[in-house]
Amino acid sequence: MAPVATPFFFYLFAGLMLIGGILVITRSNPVHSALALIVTLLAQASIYLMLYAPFVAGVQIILYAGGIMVLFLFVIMLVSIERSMKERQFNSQWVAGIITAVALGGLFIAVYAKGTSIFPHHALSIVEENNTQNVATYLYGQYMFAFEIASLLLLVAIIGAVVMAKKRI
Amino acid sequence: MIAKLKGSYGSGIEPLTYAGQNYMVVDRSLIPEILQVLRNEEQFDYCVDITAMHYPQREKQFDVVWVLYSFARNERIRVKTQIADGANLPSSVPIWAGANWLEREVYDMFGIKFEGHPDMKRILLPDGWKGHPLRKDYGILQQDNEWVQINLGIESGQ
Amino acid sequence: MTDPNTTLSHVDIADLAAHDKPYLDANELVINMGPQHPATHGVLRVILRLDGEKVLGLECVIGYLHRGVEKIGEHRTYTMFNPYVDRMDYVAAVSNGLGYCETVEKLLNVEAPPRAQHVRVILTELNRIASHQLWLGTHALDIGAITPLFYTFRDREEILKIYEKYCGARLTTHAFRIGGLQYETYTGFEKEVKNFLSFFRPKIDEYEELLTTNRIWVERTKNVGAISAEDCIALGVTGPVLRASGIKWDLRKAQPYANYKNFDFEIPVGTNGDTYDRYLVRMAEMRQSVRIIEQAVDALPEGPIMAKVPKVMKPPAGEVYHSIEAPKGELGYFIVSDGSTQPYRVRVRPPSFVNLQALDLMCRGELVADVIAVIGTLDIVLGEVDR
Amino acid sequence: MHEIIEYISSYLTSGKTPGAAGNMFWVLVYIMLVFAGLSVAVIAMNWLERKILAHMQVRLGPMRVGPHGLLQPIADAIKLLLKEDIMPTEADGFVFWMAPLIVVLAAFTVFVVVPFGPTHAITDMNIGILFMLGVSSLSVLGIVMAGWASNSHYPLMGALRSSAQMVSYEVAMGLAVVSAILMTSLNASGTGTLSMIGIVQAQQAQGMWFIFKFFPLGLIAFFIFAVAMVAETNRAPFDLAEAESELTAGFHTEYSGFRWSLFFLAEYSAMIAVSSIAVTLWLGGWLRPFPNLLNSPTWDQAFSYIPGITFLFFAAMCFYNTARMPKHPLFRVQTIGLAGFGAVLALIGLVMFYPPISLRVQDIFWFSAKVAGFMYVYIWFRGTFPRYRFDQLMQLGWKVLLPMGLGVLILTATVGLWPLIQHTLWHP
Repeated sequence: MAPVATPFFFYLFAGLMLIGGILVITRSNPVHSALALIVTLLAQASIYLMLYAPFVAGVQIILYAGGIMVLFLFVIMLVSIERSMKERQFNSQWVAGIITAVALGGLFIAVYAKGTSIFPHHALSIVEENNTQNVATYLYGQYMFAFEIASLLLLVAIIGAVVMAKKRI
Repeated sequence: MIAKLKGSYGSGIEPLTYAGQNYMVVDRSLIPEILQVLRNEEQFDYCVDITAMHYPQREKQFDVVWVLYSFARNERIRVKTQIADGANLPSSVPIWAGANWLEREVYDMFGIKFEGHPDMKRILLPDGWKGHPLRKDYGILQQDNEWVQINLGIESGQ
Repeated sequence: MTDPNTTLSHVDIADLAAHDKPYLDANELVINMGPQHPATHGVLRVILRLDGEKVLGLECVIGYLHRGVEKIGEHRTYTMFNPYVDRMDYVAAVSNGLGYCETVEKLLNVEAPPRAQHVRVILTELNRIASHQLWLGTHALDIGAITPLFYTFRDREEILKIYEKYCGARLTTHAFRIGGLQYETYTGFEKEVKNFLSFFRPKIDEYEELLTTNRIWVERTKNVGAISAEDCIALGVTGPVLRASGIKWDLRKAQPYANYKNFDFEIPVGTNGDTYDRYLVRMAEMRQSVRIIEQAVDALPEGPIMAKVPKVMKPPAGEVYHSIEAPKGELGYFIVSDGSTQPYRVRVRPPSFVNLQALDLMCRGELVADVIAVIGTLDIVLGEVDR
Repeated sequence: MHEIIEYISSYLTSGKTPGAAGNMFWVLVYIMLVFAGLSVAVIAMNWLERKILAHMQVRLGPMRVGPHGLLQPIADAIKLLLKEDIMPTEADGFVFWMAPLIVVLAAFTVFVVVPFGPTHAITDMNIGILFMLGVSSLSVLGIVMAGWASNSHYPLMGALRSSAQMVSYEVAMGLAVVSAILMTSLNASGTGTLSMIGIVQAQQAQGMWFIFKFFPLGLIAFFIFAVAMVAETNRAPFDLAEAESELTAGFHTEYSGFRWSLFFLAEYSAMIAVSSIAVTLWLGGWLRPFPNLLNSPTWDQAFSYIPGITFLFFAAMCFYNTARMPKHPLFRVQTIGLAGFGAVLALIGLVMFYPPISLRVQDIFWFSAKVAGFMYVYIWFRGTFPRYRFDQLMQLGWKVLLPMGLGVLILTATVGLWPLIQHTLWHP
């Protein structure tokens, strides 16, 4: 099926992401922040979908929106909201934050401006039907080593978390 | 058994029988010791009930009764003592853990305090209630009107 | 905290202040269960201190159903007070009546005639079955099995029909009178009771089929709310709870009343004192009750149903404590007479009230879901706890 | 005008799902149909659950509103819509408002890819099964939000329980699903598919429902999924989140009226959704029984009669009960109503014998019949089992189902690749 109203949807989802991102850092209620983050992640999944990457979009929804964010909410809910809302926010470092953000933005613009050759002007013609298979082929073929290293990293993270949470095993 | 106790405590104990049931009236001063002895030496390991009676005409207004049972002897005994209004009794919670609520109920209904009870407060009636309903001078229709008005927002609970 | 009108927020603050814990440390949660809660069997209120789902401790708040039965007893004649005792443990009203009538009979030094005794045993044991059925249904419902409730209520109906035919009432029966019985049994009473027994025996198997070997049921009840025999005795816990802990003690055998000594039956006991054992003990008790009723119906003698008691009862001054094995445990009556027509003091020793004390001990370290199971397995009736 | 008709009718011959054909009109029609069908199914489920449960429990269930209580769900729906919608004063208004919407949205959106037939799906997605799992996992968010926003202990605990439960059972569920997806790749080209329609077609091509594939591996995977899906939908015996006797009503304790009915709607449509996944993955989706064994045109003909016969059977039951109705003036309306209902069923049954319709409808019929079987099992569970305790539930999920799922996955892969392994070992 041919794409419909692509620019409209791109700006819609990009805008949603931006608004969500801003809400994440401005809300004083952590639950609202987390919900805004979910909106951001879902909008991001939609953008993946527009980029003909349905598999990544699906994984994004399952893992981030459905899994990790639920755990986030879990932890936040167990902490008393009334108390934490009154607590001082970590706003004292806003100067450093803005500098970092500007630097990062500058970097992005510079890469985009300098490296036009990296970004082809024509639309990518990846066939939608093969996306999942392609991901699999690349992960278990060309990038096998990186993939396994990543899973090793996750294993280390799990062990670390267990060690930190349980003083005595 | 009662004879043995009578032998060792003398005039403080008065053994009685009614309708084939043994009970003894014990002097207030002997109560802590007698209960302890009954529990530890005579194997009365089960405190069935603690209750009281009110005799407003008497000088020592209250009868307090312990109903005890021994699993080993399959035998019941009642220990009874007389105390005056406002006097205290030693709590038997250290002897029988189950005496906890029973003593609270006696306090709630008669106003007899038990010293050494871990949580001496009302049990059936609300905390702020005035008066102890099972005393004879507490009328059957009487209630703590003030409490009812404040807490229930009505004129009368009747 | 005992004040029934204390709001939850009060409890929160008081409790947190008492334990001096920072509020952000969300390890401890105070939950108020009841008095309006589907699983507290009436108006029991339990304040739970939780660590996550683990119970650190709990406090029972009772008294919501306090009607001053003991006070009423002092202002009614011996005969007039009889119906009031039915309202305490309203699911075992017949047992309450039996205890009261026998106590007053002791005071009056009369004994009910043999036929009355037999009928009393039949009705009381039927009542034990009815009470256990109600317990089983609600207990299973608490644990999440909804179907046994309807099965037990279907069969309990048959018992209630017998009551209704006998005395006109189903729940608060007021079946016995001091000195014997008011009514002769109706025609066909024995046949109907026997029919019920043959109808009911397979039904117990049906209940057991649903639950006894059900894996989830076993997992939910085994080693849950266990209490040792020593703790039971120290806390004064009686009835099936005590027997499930392994103590073979039943007042019907230990100090036989009515004419239980004429009947052949066994006392079922458990070993672990956990919820599953209590379940098994009660199921076995129902079977034993069936046995007793069968013997009583077979040996039902002819004769008068009422002993010679004066129209106006004036027992001689004195005091009597008498207790019976109610479905829930030892139900004791302590009546003091001053020689007048009204008791000077009536004290009821309610089994539910004393058994409920053990709830705290039994629930510590268990999970919230187990609290529900343990409240169910204690088989309390709030009408009796609060009187 | 002509173009519009052309546009509409062109789809009918395309032999694709409306989404794949890109026909917006039919997409909308299908969305409407699925939505309406789902609502009717939920209403019917409501009545059936009460009736079946009642008969399991030696009682009659609803009998007063309409003949045999047939109108009871409608009466309930009206009651719920007219009820006061209470929001606790201390609740977080926005989140409280959002929560039921998210749950309903998640429960309904998954039906976009459910294949009721080779062409009867709103669309066919390359990542169909992944989409279903992902979107249905979003309903956890709604539950967590509902529990938190109510600002009360019981809903919060209910929400914590159900979200922990859903997140952990998703793992076992995912593993079972993967082992079924692996089976789709056992064809000549060796490429599997995540598309819901593709999965059913793979079963057709391999001539076997996946539940029987590599016996007993498919069966075990199906069993894992079946247990996990009951837990995932928070139904008995895993209904801890709504354990009435413990947490009153769990996360929706503070909800009432319309908002509560949204949760209700979502619960039942989620049940239908996960049952659809199970049917698609293991029970051959829309395929009729024995499509390969009994594949002569005579058998096709015979099986195409079954939908009509089923409806006629239900109609006959209605008529039988009409005859049994008490002959009393007070029951006249009910008797007529039941007879009318039976007549409607009979009419539907007769229409289904008409070949063009029976051919189009029988896929949907078989799919719905299989899902209905699952629904019955759900009710049966509820009538039979006590409730699991939270730690036991977690133990079952993590210590039993998860290792089993991993084992089945590895074994499925090994057995599936066995020819290749054999080849490599014997001819290095």
